[in-house]
Amino acid sequence: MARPEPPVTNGPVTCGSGVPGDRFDPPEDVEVRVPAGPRAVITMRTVAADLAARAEFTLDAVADLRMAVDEACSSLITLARPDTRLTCTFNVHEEHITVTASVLTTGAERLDTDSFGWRVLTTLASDVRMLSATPGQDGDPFRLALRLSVERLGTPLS
Amino acid sequence: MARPEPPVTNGPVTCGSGVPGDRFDPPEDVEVRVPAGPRAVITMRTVAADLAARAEFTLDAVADLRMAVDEACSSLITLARPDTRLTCTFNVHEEHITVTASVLTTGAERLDTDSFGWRVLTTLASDVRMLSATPGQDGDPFRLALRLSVERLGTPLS
Amino acid sequence: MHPDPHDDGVPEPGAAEVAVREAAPGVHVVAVVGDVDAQSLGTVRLGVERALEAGARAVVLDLTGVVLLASAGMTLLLELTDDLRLRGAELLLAGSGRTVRRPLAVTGLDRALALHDDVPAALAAAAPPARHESPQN
Amino acid sequence: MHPDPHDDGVPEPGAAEVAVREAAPGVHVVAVVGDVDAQSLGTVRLGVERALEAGARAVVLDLTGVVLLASAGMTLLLELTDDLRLRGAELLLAGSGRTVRRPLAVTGLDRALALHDDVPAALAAAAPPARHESPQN
Ligand SMILES: Nc1ncnc2c1ncn2[C@@H]1O[C@H](COP(=O)(O)OP(=O)(O)O)[C@@H](O)[C@H]1O
Ligand SMILES: Nc1ncnc2c1ncn2[C@@H]1O[C@H](COP(=O)(O)OP(=O)(O)O)[C@@H](O)[C@H]1O
Repeated sequence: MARPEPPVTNGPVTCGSGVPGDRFDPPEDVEVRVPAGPRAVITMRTVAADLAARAEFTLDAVADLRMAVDEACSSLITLARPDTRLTCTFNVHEEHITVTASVLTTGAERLDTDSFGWRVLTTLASDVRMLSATPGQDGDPFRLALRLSVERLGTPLS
Repeated sequence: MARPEPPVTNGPVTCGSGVPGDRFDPPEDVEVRVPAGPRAVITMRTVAADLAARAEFTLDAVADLRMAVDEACSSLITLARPDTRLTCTFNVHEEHITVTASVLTTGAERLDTDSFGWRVLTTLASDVRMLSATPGQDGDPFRLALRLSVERLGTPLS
Repeated sequence: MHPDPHDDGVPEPGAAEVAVREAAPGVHVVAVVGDVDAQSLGTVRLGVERALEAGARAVVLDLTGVVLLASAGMTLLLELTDDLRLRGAELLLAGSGRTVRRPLAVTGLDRALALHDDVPAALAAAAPPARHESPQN
Repeated sequence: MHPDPHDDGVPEPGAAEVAVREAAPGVHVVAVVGDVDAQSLGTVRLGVERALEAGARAVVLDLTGVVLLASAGMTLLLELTDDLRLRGAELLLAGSGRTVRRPLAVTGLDRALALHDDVPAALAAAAPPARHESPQN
């Protein structure tokens, strides 16, 4: 067997590379699409929190990520075209999780960066970026995305 | 205000259309894509269980759905082409949740329907179907899908 | 009730459930279970309004059952605090869970709002001899 | 240890953690936390093997911490039961949670396996005077 064998003793012996939470060290990426309505927000923040918990981020980080995803997705869905989807990709890295949330919009919309919601978002997450794509030559509609990261230890309190 | 107002009393008064779990009656559909590896299975069954719990399926149904999704996805990823994704769509209906899981395969693969795993899957879920698509004229590769449903009350014990 | 300017027209049923009870003469507890976010603002407001209509001069908002406190929810807490003060009443918040403490700490709002550990502590702080907010943290 | 024919080569670290302890002379408890599925078969087998190497004639497999029991895991439980019987030992299962009871009930395997409510009950059933499985349900 290739697996190194733990020593045999009469005391407790543990086997296995870890509890379910810590076995997924390498980056993981998950893409989720849901109709761009309020329910979408709950699905997205649940997936985010689950990934963070499984990657053994701190409880503060899990809470911060849930809130950041909630804020980002809640803002985006207000600008989504009817009958389109909210898309989130979650990239789990060693020291942070990056989330990219996007919707199709009816025009060159942007989010209000003077709002309290935006301030909460940028406090909870590091490296928040708004990305927008204008229609391409193939007739793709406008797309507005938010990208944000939350660190493994969560947001330091100021 | 359009909302009907509950009567005022000195006793407990409740407002709101319900706890967080029961506010999503209409069908919901969620699509998730993850690299087709063992971790994918955990993400998929977590999403499934969360949707079922939020739709107030019974605890048995939530457990059955988690297991059925685990069985279906575990089987499919063994046939997936390297560096491709497992895709699941979850459709939440009033009385059941339907899951369609699929992977790209290297050929016209099928799952072994004589296995114990298949028997467990077909016991847990109703209406299990294997669907396969052969390469189209546009060079799409083979795709193998499993569709299954779990009822709101879970699988009756025989 | 006056129309709620914070209902932003999102066509979604309430994300929170609210229960109102009288804990002492003039003191009502409004317990919120679920998410305090843009969708549930109206529900939470309605609960507080019920308490005021029933004669509360102190309202304890029990946030123990809150799953997520979003920015819109935090804004609501500030607004309700101001609203009630203007109307000669008092809003006290109760809840020690991470889902409530964390957003208030991260945004610094814990310095502006009186958050008590639990309902008894909030009720004690609302009692006539000590009718002002006790800044515990 | 003999090579495990049930390791299907999926390149994934173990999905379960297993701890082995001696509860009484010749009686070991193997506690499994996590998923008992295709990925963790080797880990669980290894834990049971440790107990046998250490002289166990009765092994209580504590499934209290099992998150998911997949078909491959149920097959493992059957195989271990047979294995140990052939080797003159005994396997007892302990666990009352839905994550273990439900799959065994749905597949009918609860009629083939002795599942005790908890470790003390399994230990009692393994004690020399009553060294056979007590079919409780
Ligand atoms: N620095 C702050 N501290 C506390 N509350 C704030 C702060 N800034 C804004 N708010 C609250 O947020 C509410 C809305 O602010 P605004 O910037 O318009 O955000 P939004 O557009 O997300 O509602 C205000 O009514 C105020 O009560
Ligand atoms: N009816 C059954 N009851 C209990 N266990 C069974 C049953 N059928 C099969 N098994 C168990 O499942 C194991 C594998 O069976 P198999 O049909 O090859 O499934 P798989 O290919 O999923 O491993 C067998 O070793 C047996 O122990």
